[in-house]
Amino acid sequence: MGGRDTEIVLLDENGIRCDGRKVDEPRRIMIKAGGLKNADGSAYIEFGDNKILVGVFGPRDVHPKHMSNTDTGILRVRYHMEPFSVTERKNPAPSRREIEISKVIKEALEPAIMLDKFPRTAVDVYIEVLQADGGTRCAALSAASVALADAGIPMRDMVAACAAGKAADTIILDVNNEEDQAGQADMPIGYMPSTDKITLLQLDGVLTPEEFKKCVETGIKGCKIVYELQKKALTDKYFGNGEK
Amino acid sequence: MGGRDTEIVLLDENGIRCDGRKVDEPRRIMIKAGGLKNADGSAYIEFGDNKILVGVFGPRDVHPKHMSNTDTGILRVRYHMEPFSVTERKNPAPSRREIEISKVIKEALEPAIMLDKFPRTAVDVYIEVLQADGGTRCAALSAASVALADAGIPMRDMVAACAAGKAADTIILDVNNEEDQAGQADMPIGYMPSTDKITLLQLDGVLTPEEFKKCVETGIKGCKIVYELQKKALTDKYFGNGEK
Amino acid sequence: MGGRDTEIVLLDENGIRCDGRKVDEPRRIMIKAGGLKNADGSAYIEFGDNKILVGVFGPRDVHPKHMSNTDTGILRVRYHMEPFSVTERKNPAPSRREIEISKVIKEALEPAIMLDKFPRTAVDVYIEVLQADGGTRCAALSAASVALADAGIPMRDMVAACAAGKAADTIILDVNNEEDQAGQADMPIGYMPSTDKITLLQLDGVLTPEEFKKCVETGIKGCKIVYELQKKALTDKYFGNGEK
Amino acid sequence: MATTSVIDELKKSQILELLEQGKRVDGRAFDEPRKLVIEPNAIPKANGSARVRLGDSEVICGIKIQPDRPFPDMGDKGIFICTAELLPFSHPSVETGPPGPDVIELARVVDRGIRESHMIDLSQLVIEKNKSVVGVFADNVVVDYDGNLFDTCAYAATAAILSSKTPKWEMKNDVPTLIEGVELDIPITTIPVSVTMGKIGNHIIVDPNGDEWDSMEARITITTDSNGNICALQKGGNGGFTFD
Amino acid sequence: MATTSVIDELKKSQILELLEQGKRVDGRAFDEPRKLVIEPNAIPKANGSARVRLGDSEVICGIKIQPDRPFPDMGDKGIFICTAELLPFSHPSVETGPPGPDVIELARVVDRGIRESHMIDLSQLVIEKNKSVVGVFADNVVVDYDGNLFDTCAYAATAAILSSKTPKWEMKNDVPTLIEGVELDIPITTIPVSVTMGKIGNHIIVDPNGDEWDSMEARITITTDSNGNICALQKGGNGGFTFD
Amino acid sequence: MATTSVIDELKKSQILELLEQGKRVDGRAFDEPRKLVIEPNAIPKANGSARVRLGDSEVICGIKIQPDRPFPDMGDKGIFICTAELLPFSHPSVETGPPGPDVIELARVVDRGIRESHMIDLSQLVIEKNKSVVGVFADNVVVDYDGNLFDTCAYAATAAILSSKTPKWEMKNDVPTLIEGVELDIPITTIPVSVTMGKIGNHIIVDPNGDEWDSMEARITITTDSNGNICALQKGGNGGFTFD
Repeated sequence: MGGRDTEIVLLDENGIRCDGRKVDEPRRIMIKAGGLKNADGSAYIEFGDNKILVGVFGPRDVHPKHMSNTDTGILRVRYHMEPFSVTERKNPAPSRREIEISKVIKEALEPAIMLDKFPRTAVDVYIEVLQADGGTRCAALSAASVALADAGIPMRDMVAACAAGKAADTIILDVNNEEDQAGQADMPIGYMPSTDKITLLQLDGVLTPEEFKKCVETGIKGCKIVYELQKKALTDKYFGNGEK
Repeated sequence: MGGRDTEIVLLDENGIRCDGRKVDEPRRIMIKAGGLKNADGSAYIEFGDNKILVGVFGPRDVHPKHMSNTDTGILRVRYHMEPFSVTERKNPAPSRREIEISKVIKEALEPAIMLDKFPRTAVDVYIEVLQADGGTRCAALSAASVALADAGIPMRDMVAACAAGKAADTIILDVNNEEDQAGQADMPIGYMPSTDKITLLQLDGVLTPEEFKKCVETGIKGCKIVYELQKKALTDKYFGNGEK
Repeated sequence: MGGRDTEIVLLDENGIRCDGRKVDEPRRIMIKAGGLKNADGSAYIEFGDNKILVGVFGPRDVHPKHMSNTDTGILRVRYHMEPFSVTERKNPAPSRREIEISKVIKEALEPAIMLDKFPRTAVDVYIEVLQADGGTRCAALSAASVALADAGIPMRDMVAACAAGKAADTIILDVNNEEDQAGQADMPIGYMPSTDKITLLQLDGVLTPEEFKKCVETGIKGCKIVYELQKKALTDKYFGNGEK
Repeated sequence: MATTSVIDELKKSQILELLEQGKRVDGRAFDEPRKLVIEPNAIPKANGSARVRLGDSEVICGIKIQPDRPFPDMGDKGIFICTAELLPFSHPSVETGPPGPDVIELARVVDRGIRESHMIDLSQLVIEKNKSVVGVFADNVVVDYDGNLFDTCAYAATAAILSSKTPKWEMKNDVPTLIEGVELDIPITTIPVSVTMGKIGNHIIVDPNGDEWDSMEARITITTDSNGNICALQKGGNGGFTFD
Repeated sequence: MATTSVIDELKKSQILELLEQGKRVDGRAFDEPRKLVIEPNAIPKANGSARVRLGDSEVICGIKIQPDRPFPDMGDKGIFICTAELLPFSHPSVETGPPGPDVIELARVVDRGIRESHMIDLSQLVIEKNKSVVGVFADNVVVDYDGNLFDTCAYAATAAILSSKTPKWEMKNDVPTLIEGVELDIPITTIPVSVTMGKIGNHIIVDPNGDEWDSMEARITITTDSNGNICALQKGGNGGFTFD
Repeated sequence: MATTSVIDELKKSQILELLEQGKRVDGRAFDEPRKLVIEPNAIPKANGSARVRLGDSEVICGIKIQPDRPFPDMGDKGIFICTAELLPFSHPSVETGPPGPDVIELARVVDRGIRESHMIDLSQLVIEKNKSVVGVFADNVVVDYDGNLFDTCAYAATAAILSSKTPKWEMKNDVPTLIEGVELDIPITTIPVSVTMGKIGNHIIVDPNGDEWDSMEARITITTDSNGNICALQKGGNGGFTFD
């Protein structure tokens, strides 16, 4: 939320955003289940200009052993950006931001996974951001859910994620990079439609309580759009491309 | 011992030091036993403008196991400064200076502790310097002894510590920060009064053999002053404030 | 291969190199077996202005245990340069270059060592470059072979090493520092004479296939010179100085 | 924090049982925070500081203010950085070493709460645009742990900032130079307030203490500014929230 | 890579048995590489990029180009740096954390192949001599592992460099300043080609796949330039080669 | 150091028994140091160096002299930094990796002995006040360990400094520039001498060898300057000293 002076018109007189979208329109989304050869499950997502690969291993043995839990399986998540994924080359070592996002995504996935079905073992989710364009954590979380399903991990539901936010005093769906930099608020949401549960929720920026409510509702609408694409990705892989 | 040119008069014609003290007068000292909720024992010391908290855990199990000793308990000491404790903000990572002081304090405490009474276990002493003003290691060592006693660790005696030094060609007690920077020598001493044993002794700066002897004697006098305050801190906690 | 403009005449009209050598002449080489008190075996080499110490421990137990192999012994090699060994003071932490050279030397030594004779244990080779002058890896490898023999490690043969290269459009033996900086190619070779096996081979710089062949042949000649000096070093130590 | 502490299942079910009866373990109402004690200027030699106790959780925040280079593309803004550390005596389960994901998240959530509220007007902390700005470092150290460090650290950092005076620098010969004897107020625009709620079963409780913290399925931290607007929010924990 | 994978001794002997009959496990001729697929510009927002598949090994290389300080004594040359990372989903045996010796060697061999061929004319990448030069960073990430990463990474880096456009900078007030709207070709002098061969028993095979890689005694990577000259070479593995 | 070596209790009691009879294990008198051999200029390409043997302890110290930025508030002084490293072949118990507390203390004690004696007149090592000064780096590497590294390193560093010549730099265009062909003496004011004594039982012995070192309860290192003044002192070990 730099709130910096900027020449960009975030919303024009016709309610059209700087990248041509309407206020409640997400960016172009493409989700593909599978793709990696060696992972137990995988997924690839393009969300606007975000390009993210997710690979899953597990359930598998935990090393060192004392980190395993006899009562339940454990979930481990690494969110990582490639050096070439952002404008200024990123140092390969994990940043504090990456460590926090790894934790937030892990805690957003845990309510969806039946960890008690595989005690003593671990499921590893590896998220690699190849190209970043604002909203990587939502795109990553959505792809991770598909990769987990592709790996056959028992789940209650998939988590679908999308951000809502505020720019030019308007609540908008799926904040892009310019809107994140020059806008007023960004609120990533992770959501399980079948149980109506929010599993990821963050907010940076200033909202009145009314705007906050509208923002959550808008975000959940976005999550439902993503959810359909997640299901389609799995259907395409496992039952052929039914849309052709 | 910068020995830098300075405008400060370290000792005036009446034998009064830059902070108003006489040559054999320590700074204001306040020691309190206890205070921390979660530690097994603790102490707080104000020594001049030094403010130091010490917490003790143990005897407790050692992880990893192979670091324990079947014949004796082990003592572990960490001396650490807060980022805001010094003039220029300190990097939070432990410096070489902090590692050396941790070792020196550990070796100054060991002769006082009956480590053979708790084989296979460890006692951990955590020293946190909240505000530093010259002479932190002596203040820390004195507070650590009180915290160990507060934790009920079996001890032969407490170690009391105070520095002596040389400034304006005079042997002085309890070197303050200005005297350390502009003075001629600083000699921290740790001392067990009941056995007349010196357990910490360092010197930076130049002394003749005669000055050296006088310096040690002066420092031991300071240790004895500190020792009375250590005992008072424990008496105040365990038998009520008898001075009221 | 900086290929930088330079005033140095690498080869004069009489075929004499910048340090007075002929094209097929190595620098002054001195190898000594033994020398260290605490190592199980050791060697010291001076190769031109290179000065390198090697110490060997083993076969000895491996910690942690799970790194050992029940079928074979393991070889571990550390190549390390002292801070004062090069023109600009070197940071003491191991560089990527040192890590790669450690691996290359390890793999050059392994074919020579009968690792299956000491299962579950490890042999450690520690290489310390005291003064560097171009060609440290060959000098280090040659000295390491002698140190291993001195430690009584069962070996098929010693590995002898020497570089060949190209400067002033000529194939030369034992590239020195100036020739490495201003020359056209450098090719370090490690060689086991008894089995005619090349165990180390690298090349930086541009060679035609014919030059490549000649370069290898030239390097092997150098290795054979070094090999005689390796044997002499061991003979001198174990059977007295036969040349006196 | 204290994620390593394994709470007794019994205690957990007791807490839940009480909540079902409308009661909390320490007798508070569900929406009742613990007693808050703020001691400003606890570290007089820092530029600002506060010692804050929220129930039995205790945090000291010290502020250091010093010239720094601006971030790229942010040459017209001062710098604000907030850190957090659990001192090793704050709980038996705390380990020394670099901060783990829990502590990194804690620091980043507290940082964002203050940053996104625009509490400090960073545009007034510029010494020379694009060259030198004022950096405000708020370092939180946790002295005692009993749950809900998010709010305890947020209150400590906020109170420490409010207590701060900043020195003044001017550029001389391209170097930021201290103007002696001048002390300015920090430019404050609003006072953010952080409130953390935990979810146990279907119950939402404000300001969970240590035992409650270990029993929570999820938590949410909401920061509001002086106008009652929401300026930052973070969901945590491995459970989900329903929105209403 | 994948040094941690223990290949079944059975598979190893099967591979060897087949080789004795003149056959490879996947039906290729001994001198036949696997199918190579190159997708340039896979990461459009990077300055250059390529996604390369060699059989089932897959690598993405992204190029970032930005101003940098020249190396000491190299003030008239731009900078080229090549890295490699095995993404954790590329193989079950890959571990996160700093790169081990295998990956460091991989990166350095790929780097040298390109550097020693003089593929990029670094003398044209100078903004102001001795003060500021252009840095070209080629970061390889391994997406899927099935042997022979040396060639896969080399092809990815080479293709990514060939696809690159570089921004233009000029010195203004001693600072390298981007000239908007200008995009230049990278100065290319030659195209290096890397070929890696493995030795199993007495058989030399080109482009070993994952199973063959685990069975090799030694390998050799040879890089040639557009004129057919050899410009870099690296022997690896714990076996030896005979020269012929 | 070799703190990890567990000395046989038998050896310990033998040493003590002999001391009771007025004898040391190697036949020396209590106040008799071992034979000292100093080889100056052992590393001719360094700016100064010495190889020192004290009994069977052996240390090489190399000096590198190069321009550096002055420390804050010390703009009128050159820089002196002394390090120490135990090479892994110096004793079977030495482990590679970052230095532990023992080695950090060793380096800092040797550093202070030289620094506090004012051996090098740092005020003469200024290139331009507050901008650029001369840095003198004394790196000690331990080649063989047999006790008392404090004195061995101190002698090596002192001899290496005495053997040093320093290049000359002048500021040109704000950059320290080497003046070719000029070599100056280092400005020396005094020669510090370090003496280390160990306490075993009630016996004080000078220059303890390795076995004695492992049996000591406490040690003291005293550095005196050419005038016989004491300029640095450090007590170590987990025992106490009585003052007399």
